[in-house]
Amino acid sequence: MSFSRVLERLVQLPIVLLGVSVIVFGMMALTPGDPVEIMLADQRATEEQAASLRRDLGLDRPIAERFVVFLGNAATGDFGISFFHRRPVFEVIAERLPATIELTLVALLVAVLVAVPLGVAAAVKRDSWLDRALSAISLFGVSLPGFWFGILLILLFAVHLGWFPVGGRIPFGAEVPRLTGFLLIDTLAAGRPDAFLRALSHLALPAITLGLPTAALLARVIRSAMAEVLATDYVLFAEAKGLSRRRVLFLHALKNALIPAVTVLAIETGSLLGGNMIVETVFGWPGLGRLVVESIFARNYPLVQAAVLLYAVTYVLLNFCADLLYAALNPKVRL
Amino acid sequence: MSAPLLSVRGLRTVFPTRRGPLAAADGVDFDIAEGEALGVVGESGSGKSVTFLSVLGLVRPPGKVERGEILFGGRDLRHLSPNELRALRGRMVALAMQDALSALNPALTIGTQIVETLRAHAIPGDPRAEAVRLLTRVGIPDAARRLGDYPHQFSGGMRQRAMIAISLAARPRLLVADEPTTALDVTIRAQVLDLLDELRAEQGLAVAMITHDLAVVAERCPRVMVMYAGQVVETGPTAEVIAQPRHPYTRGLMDSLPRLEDPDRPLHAIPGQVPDLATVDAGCRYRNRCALAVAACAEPVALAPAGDARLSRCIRAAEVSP
Amino acid sequence: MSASVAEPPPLSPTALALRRLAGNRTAVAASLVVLLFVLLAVFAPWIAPHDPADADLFRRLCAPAWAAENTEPGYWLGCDALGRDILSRLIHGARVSLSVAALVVCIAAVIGTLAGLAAGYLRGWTDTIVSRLVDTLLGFPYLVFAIGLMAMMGPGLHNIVLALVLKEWVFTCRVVRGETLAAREQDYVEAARALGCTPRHIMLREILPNVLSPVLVVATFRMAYVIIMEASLSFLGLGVQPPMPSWGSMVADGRDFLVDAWWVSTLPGICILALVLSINLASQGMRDAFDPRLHQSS
Amino acid sequence: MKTTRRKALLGALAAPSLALLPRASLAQGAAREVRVGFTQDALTLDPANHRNRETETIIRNMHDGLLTRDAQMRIQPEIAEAITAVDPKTYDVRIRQGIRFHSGDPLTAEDIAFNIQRLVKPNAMGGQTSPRKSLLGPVEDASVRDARTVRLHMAEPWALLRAMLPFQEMVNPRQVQRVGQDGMQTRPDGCGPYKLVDWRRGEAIIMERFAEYYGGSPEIPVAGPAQVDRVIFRVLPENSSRVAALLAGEVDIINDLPPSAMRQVEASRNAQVMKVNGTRTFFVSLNLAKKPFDDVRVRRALNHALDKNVIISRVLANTATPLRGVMSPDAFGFNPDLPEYAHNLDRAKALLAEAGVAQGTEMVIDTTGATREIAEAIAALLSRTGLRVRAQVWEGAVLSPMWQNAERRKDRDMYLTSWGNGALDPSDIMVPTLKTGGRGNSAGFSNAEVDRLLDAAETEVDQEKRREGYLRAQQIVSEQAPWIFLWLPQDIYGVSRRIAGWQPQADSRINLHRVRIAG
Repeated sequence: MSFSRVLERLVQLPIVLLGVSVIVFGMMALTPGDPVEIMLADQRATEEQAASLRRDLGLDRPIAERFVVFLGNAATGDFGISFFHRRPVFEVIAERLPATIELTLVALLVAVLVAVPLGVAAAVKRDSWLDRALSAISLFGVSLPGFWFGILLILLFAVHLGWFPVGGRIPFGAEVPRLTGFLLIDTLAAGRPDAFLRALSHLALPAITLGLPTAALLARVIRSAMAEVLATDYVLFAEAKGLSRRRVLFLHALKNALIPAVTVLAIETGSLLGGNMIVETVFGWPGLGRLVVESIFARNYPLVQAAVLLYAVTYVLLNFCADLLYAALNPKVRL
Repeated sequence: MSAPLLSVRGLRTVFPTRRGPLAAADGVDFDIAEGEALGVVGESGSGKSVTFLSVLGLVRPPGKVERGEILFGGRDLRHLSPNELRALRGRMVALAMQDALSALNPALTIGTQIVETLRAHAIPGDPRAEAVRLLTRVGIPDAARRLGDYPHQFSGGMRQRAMIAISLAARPRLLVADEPTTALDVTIRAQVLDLLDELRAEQGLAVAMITHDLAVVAERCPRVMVMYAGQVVETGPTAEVIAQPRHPYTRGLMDSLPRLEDPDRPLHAIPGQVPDLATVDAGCRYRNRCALAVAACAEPVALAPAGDARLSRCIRAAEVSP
Repeated sequence: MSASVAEPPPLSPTALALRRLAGNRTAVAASLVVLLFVLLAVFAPWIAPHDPADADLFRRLCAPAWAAENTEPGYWLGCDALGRDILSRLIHGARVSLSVAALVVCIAAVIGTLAGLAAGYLRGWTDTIVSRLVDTLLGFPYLVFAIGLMAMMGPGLHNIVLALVLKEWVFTCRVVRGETLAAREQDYVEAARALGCTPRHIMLREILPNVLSPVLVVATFRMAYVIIMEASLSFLGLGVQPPMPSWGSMVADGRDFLVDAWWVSTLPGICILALVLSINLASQGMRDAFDPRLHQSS
Repeated sequence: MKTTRRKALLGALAAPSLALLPRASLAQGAAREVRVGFTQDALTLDPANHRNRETETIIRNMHDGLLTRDAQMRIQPEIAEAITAVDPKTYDVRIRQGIRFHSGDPLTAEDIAFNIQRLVKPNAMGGQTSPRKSLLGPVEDASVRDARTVRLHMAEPWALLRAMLPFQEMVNPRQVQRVGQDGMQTRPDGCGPYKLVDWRRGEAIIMERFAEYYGGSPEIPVAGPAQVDRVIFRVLPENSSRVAALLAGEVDIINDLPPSAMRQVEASRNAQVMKVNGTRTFFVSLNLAKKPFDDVRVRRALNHALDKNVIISRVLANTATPLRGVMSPDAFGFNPDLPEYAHNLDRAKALLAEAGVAQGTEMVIDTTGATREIAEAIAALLSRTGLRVRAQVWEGAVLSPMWQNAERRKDRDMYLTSWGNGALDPSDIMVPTLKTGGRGNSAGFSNAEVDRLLDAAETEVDQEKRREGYLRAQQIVSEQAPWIFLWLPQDIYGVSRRIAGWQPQADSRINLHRVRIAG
């Protein structure tokens, strides 16, 4: 990936961000419904009271001016005040972000732990029953509507079998001081293995629901990449050198097969981060995804704008990382 | 002559296809003596590579070795357990391939790919030092520094040498060289072939030189084996076979090659095509293209002696004109 | 020498692809299932045993026929929270899912193809604008974009179609642009340009036919995704207006009765899964038949 | 699955989850702890900086107010020992002695004056006006008369003062100095029975017992510091999670128990259902400015046509009280003998025919997602008259502003909505929803007589005269039927048998001042 390509990517970031902020600002501005009305919904606020609140939130100024002010502040990292929490948007997002990131990372872990063995096994035993089973499972994974699958898991494993908690992030008797916001880390840092297990049990169902489609896609990518690699000369040569089957498979073959998988994984992380509001809603997960959906309904413009920009930045950066990883793993492509 | 290093009898390797089982190698018999260089000649698809892949036990599923005896150092490789066969590969029988760029793992350094071979066969001594020695021996300058390089950082010739170094790392007794110089340009080709000859002489290494280039065989291999449509059709000392071919196909091969000493001789291509191996019958497989074909050719033809240390699979072997 | 057997008339690539598709048993079976759903959707009013909107609170949450008690004669799959027949609502629900998916995918394919052709062939500033727009839209999380638009325009079928089309055209555009860039270098385009054909002619008459098969493949894969997206939006309450039933909203309605009446949520979910699965199977068959090397788009 | 087996399963369901989590219940036993499964997280912990019922419910356990309400919604003294009227526009509040804030600072008259001013003076709350200002109506200032008395000054007489004071909680002015306006959001210092331990956004708010609590209102029995060590409000917005958490013993009280889950909670051994009349009146507002709703016969026909009892019994599982008018039976001035629009389909059809409304006329009930099921049930029942009625779902942010503006609602038909009456006083609900031009008057109802009666009652000091006025006003409203009168939903709570000393309250407060571990 030549230097000019890196440059082109970096130039692309601000353009995409500008584009995204124009769209989200326009969308919010054109959306009917006035946040102040919602905040004072059925209370006995007087018109004058509503007007003063509107002034406080800067909603009385024309759209164009508000957009310029928004861009100016955003550049300096100030995303304004969240209407409902009456606290800086940045702070509100920072509180909810770890929950979303932790869920996404565990979901990715689930995806990788499922996809790699399945993909490799299916490639090694091409056209065997395992191969056909894998393609069936991966088709299921991609075709399952997330919200329904989540509900099914709750119904089966939480309500009927009681193996897993129904929702939320951490049960009682397992509270730990907040260090990083990532429960799996905080519980360990607090030396509470029981709390760690309880946090893990809370992560299980949502992570499976979120991770399955990615696992399906990944397994298929690994299977086809692995099948391709196994037919290459260098795998034949490696076997001819008398290397053990395990070394041939997991070092020689897998290392090359993972290259396309890693890029898919990087891109999937972006879409997972941006798309887990459904799973968060179903599992009552206090993440950023659910907060964004609630904020759209409550017309909490600053928070929605900030969150969407955050998603856009992560998405572009992750695509960029996908390219970097592709180059790093693949020596033939000089960085 | 002591017992041959490798003796293959009645080898039959089959690949199932929609049109029925395809015998890529059908009833192949040959021997390779200790330290000998045997040329294996034939068009692509004649079964030369499949034969030796069968010897190494590396036939990719769904293909499999259906029948035949593969004796190496007195042991039948087909009765060995997968582990025993694996220990033998690289240690006893090694493979060198046509294009080193595709034969060497792009994601691993040359050093790693040598060291792992040494380790796999527990070769004594410090693997890195041995790796440097091997690379230097095959003529790669400043070998120590090059260990950390990746295959794509080597030139064509250098890469081929590195691959040969890797193949011979565990001091095998038989090297199967599958078209080792075809991908190289002429100047480098001679150097690599010289290298192979030196190593052969030095380590008493037997080489099976698989190629479609008769010139290479004529120059480098004392004995030659000609294959056609999955069968061995003629073997014998190279000079004699070239001078006095005992099989019409070998004769046809000679005619389709330009001669240094007779440059303006007209070249004759062999008419017709190789028969479909899935539907071929028991008779001589060359008869549909053979000028000497007679009714009797429809019967199965065995590989019979045709002169001193010479075999031919043709009932009219003697009548083949020089 | 052996005379060559009289070859059958040469098949056009599409005919050849269709023959390959027919050979793929699973793809054919899947296509039949999709066809079944389409028929259900088209003839819904005549097939559905009851009027999907007919509510009777005395039939609230009655169990499906196979349950032992609390069943209601004539309501084989039971009733929802307002006593409406679930089977009829599922059949009418097919209408919503398929019409949304078909509309979105077709419109998006047309827009995407035209934009892709223009960007790929004309290059220059058209390409930069289209590409930047594509990057921006790809950077925008899909669900937030759809929810934002739905909040802006209000729930309703045509609003959903518009909201999804604004994002879906990107996928076709990306593929078409890639194919056009490749086609542009081909000799037949070079020749056409040499003959003085206008760019419009080259794009529509020369390049378009070669781009159709990947567009078709992308379209079918995206159709499966759009159906899930419409169901998700309905699940969040942004779907079609009552009394029109959508599978997504039916799943959402059943959420509070999971323990007593698990079928209210489960059955529509199964329909979504069945339809999407068969579309995916059919499109995979199509992709292998039409364009084996095309990597399955996102 | 057969229902009988289902019950066995449910019983079984409760058992294993309990068995599976023995450590949890054991842990609870050790530290006396009460947990609430709550539908929403607090938006802020600053009592003056929000307009949100759920936030106030949480804050009420850490901050006391001048007055409070007991489980029967009777107004009781708390920080204020007594409130006496000096004249119709001035009241003296005597402050209880010996009260301390969590930080240890004593509570003084100056603190109370500061709080009142922070609430009612413009820009007095860190440069912004407190959103709760209008909850104190005409109160415009507070001054300190002596060490024990604070005087409240009002722009005009206001009969609702005592009814509205329980909605305000007192903070420690020194804390405002220490942490500033922003700090007050997350670092409260009240004088309530519990003090904050940790607030984990979107998850839980953990409070612990305040040992030096002055004991709260003497009129609410067993005065004294809290009888449990820790109280946790756990955020569980998802109905199924809240119910499962209660059944699994993870939480002791849950609010908003969905009617559909009541049977499940009653069937369980470790929890029971508790209901209390809510304060939120539900009705379908009819657009009086649009044909055919301008004809009173049509409005009465619609009231007769709707069989609201079948909705209450089948959809709401008998958790609502049918209403003939606007007021809650628990409210001041409730008129028990209003005319009843009994369910009578033939009468409805006759009235519609008489008013000339053709069969099959299309009508739309506007609703939000939350009340969609009710709206569709009403539409189905009204359609039995031959009209074609359907529900249309809107977003709350779009719908309520639309129906508050005569111009924007001119082509709408009906609107399923509700109005809260936390003060349980007609002035708190009839003025906004039925007085001409009232903010909640979505029907556009305008009746000179009703306006006169409501205005008179606003300033009338004699409670008996106020009641007479309101009874007459309710009579007129019922006869004019600007709405389809619906019901008053009961607030339904799931309560674990493990705790005692707590009851649900109509104003949806969950005050844990007197809660204890049973047995």
